[in-house]
Amino acid sequence: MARITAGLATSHVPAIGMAIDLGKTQDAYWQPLFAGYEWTRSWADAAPPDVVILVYNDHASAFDLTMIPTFALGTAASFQPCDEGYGPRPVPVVQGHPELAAHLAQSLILDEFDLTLMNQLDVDHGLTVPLSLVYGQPEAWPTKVIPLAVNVVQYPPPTGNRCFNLGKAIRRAVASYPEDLSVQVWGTGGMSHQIQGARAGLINQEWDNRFLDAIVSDPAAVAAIPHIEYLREAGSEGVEMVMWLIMRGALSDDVEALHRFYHVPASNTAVGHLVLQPQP
Amino acid sequence: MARITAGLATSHVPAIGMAIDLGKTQDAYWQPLFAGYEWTRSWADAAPPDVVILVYNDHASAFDLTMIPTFALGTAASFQPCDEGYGPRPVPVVQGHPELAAHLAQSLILDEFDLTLMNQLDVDHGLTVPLSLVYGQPEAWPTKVIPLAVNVVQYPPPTGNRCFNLGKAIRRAVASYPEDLSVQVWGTGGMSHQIQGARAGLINQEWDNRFLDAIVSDPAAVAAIPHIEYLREAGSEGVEMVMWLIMRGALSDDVEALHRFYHVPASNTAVGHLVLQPQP
Amino acid sequence: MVDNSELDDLPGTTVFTAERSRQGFPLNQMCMSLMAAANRERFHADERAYLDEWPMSQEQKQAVLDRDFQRMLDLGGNVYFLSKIFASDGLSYVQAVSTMTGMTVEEYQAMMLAGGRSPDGWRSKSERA
Amino acid sequence: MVDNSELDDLPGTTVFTAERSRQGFPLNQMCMSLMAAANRERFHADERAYLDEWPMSQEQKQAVLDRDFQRMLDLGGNVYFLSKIFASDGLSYVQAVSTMTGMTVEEYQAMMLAGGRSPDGWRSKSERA
Ligand SMILES: [Fe+3]
Ligand SMILES: [Fe+3]
Repeated sequence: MARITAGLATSHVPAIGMAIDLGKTQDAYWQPLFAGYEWTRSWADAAPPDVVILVYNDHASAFDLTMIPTFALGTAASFQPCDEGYGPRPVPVVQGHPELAAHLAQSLILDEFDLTLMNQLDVDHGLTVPLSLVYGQPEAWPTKVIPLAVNVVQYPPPTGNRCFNLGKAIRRAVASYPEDLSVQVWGTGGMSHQIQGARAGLINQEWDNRFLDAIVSDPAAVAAIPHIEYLREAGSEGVEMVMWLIMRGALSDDVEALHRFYHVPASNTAVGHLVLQPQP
Repeated sequence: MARITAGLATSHVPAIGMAIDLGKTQDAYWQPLFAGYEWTRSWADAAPPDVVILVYNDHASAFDLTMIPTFALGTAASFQPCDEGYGPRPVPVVQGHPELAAHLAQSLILDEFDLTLMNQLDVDHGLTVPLSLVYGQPEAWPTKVIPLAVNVVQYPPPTGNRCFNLGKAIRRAVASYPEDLSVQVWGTGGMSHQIQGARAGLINQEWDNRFLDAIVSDPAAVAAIPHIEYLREAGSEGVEMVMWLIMRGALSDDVEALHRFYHVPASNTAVGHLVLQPQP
Repeated sequence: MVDNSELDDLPGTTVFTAERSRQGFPLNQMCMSLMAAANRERFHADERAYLDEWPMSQEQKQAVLDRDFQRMLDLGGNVYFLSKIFASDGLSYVQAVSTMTGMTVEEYQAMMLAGGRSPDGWRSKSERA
Repeated sequence: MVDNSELDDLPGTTVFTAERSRQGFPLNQMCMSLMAAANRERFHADERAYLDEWPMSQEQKQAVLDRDFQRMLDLGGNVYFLSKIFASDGLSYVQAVSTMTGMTVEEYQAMMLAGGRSPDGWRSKSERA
């Protein structure tokens, strides 16, 4: 039977991808950030899972405003890195797991989540920057990936509670897949940032750190945070942290935080990162 | 305050649209079918609502298989009839109600329905055939229309229960819209039909008529019907009847059937039709 | 996997699951392309060459060339998409669908006018056998 | 309407609602078109002519010509889409975003390096006033 072996949360700032792609990770500006992922790099290389369900959002790359799906699941065999306007990132093609994805699609829709299914999908920095942070610059990604794209660009995104419940449904669906697969769920985006208007540049270290505490120890309380609190406290783009709740919902109630890191700034953004292990 | 003043259910067989467009409604084959809509034509002309929320499915017209949304709501100001391959149907452009649609979008997503929002959408016979059946061939449609496209082509469609609950959420959302609008909800598709495989041509009059009874008097029982029963009893394409439950959920528990009609066949399909009035 | 044994037990019926949708994706997208008149012309001028532009399997291409709609369903085709092929051949749903039933068009039409195919005997493979 | 008064009370922030998405649809779709190098070239060769190809309002077109990003937000633009404009001008997010804050790029960068803008005083319009 398939099982969820870990959860991981991380920011997915595009400038981080550029720093990796341009070989700037040891520059003074970037070095402290990448140092915070070194533990994770070793942990990840030691035992990559069979599949990562990678929760992210597209940023006007593959999706325009013709169709705006709340939850879009990638069921294809592979996913090309997007050309975000100046050529795709120099990273490997992302290999999917279409059989598990079809199982998730069917299970989750019958469990009354109103998914949009994607037989074709290009993936932007929201998905590839986390892979680069965790796995560096390999010839091929060491794990298969099922993309789960969440609308957090157009208001309203799904509620935190809905995301938490989707995570729980993913847990049930994975547990009912007969093949013996190790599956991780990654939640990406955030932490506090705002990249528009007179309030641009907002960072709320106190709120972010309370969020990092609570998502580990009291996720139900995090699931109850209304959108307006994210917008007010963590900035208009900080609301994308609802995606971390999908990851958290997919884990057992009790988790151990194997690793935690927080750093300000990467470009306009506060970077947060967690590695969580479910406890029996 | 906006209020839901009626519900309507009807099949949306493409050949019915062709019969109307080619002036064949009085042909021997078609006359009995159109006779069954005469009561509705008078009722509808007497008092068109301000807005119809029209639940339908696309049939490989506007949507291909790249993205398959479970529920897609049209938020645009207008919707062009699709070119389904041989030129669009000669019917008026469908005018939307973007303000109410934006209100529904926001209300329903916050109510934890995972909509896909459509800022642009061409509408196929699934939406225009019901308008033609009810309003004939006017210069302009007498009512605004908010399209709600449901995936019933790729298995699994949403469950009947999910559709019923979406209808209830639509009812709440409409009731919270401050402008004084009369709104109807139409559920379309069905009844029994199968247009593929050795079992093609399946029609189940007994099952269809039980469905017509129960959707009026015991909708919760209808909402509990599993997909396999639709597929087995009403044919592989008959499963689209789950869409009627969205209409039914949007009405009060108690309704009066003002009109009921059933006819076999239109092309490969059993035609069913209801006009329902909510009771206080 | 999700237990789809009930779906598989329906006789003469191919349920279009997410898994089939992925397998049939290039076939069905090719069908969609036939909505444009220019593509229909190119298709009918040289079907094999047109199909070779798509990442379809050889079996999928052969089934299209043979107009074997049941085989197309088995290979991930969906009837609403396949309709673009038979519409471009000038066939109606009734005409094309009847080819999957082992009946002549006339027999199929007569069955429909008489009230359609009864579900009796068609509810499960065991009931059918 | 849905009560969005709390959203409207956020100072210096334009929440991209479904209503704004519809108003900004042609503006944002125009922005998407700038992902293609050929379109960027045509845009920079004659911005007015390029914008006239889109069903944008005059105000939207003028805001683009003026590179007035706050005005574009007010007219339904979303920053992820507007980024296609400033990226085609060779500007980074930090450079373009700082123009909306009334700070120089250097001041904005210094603020970010010092830990970013504190939320204190920026939680509501009344708190700000
Ligand atoms: Fe993001
Ligand atoms: Fe239909």
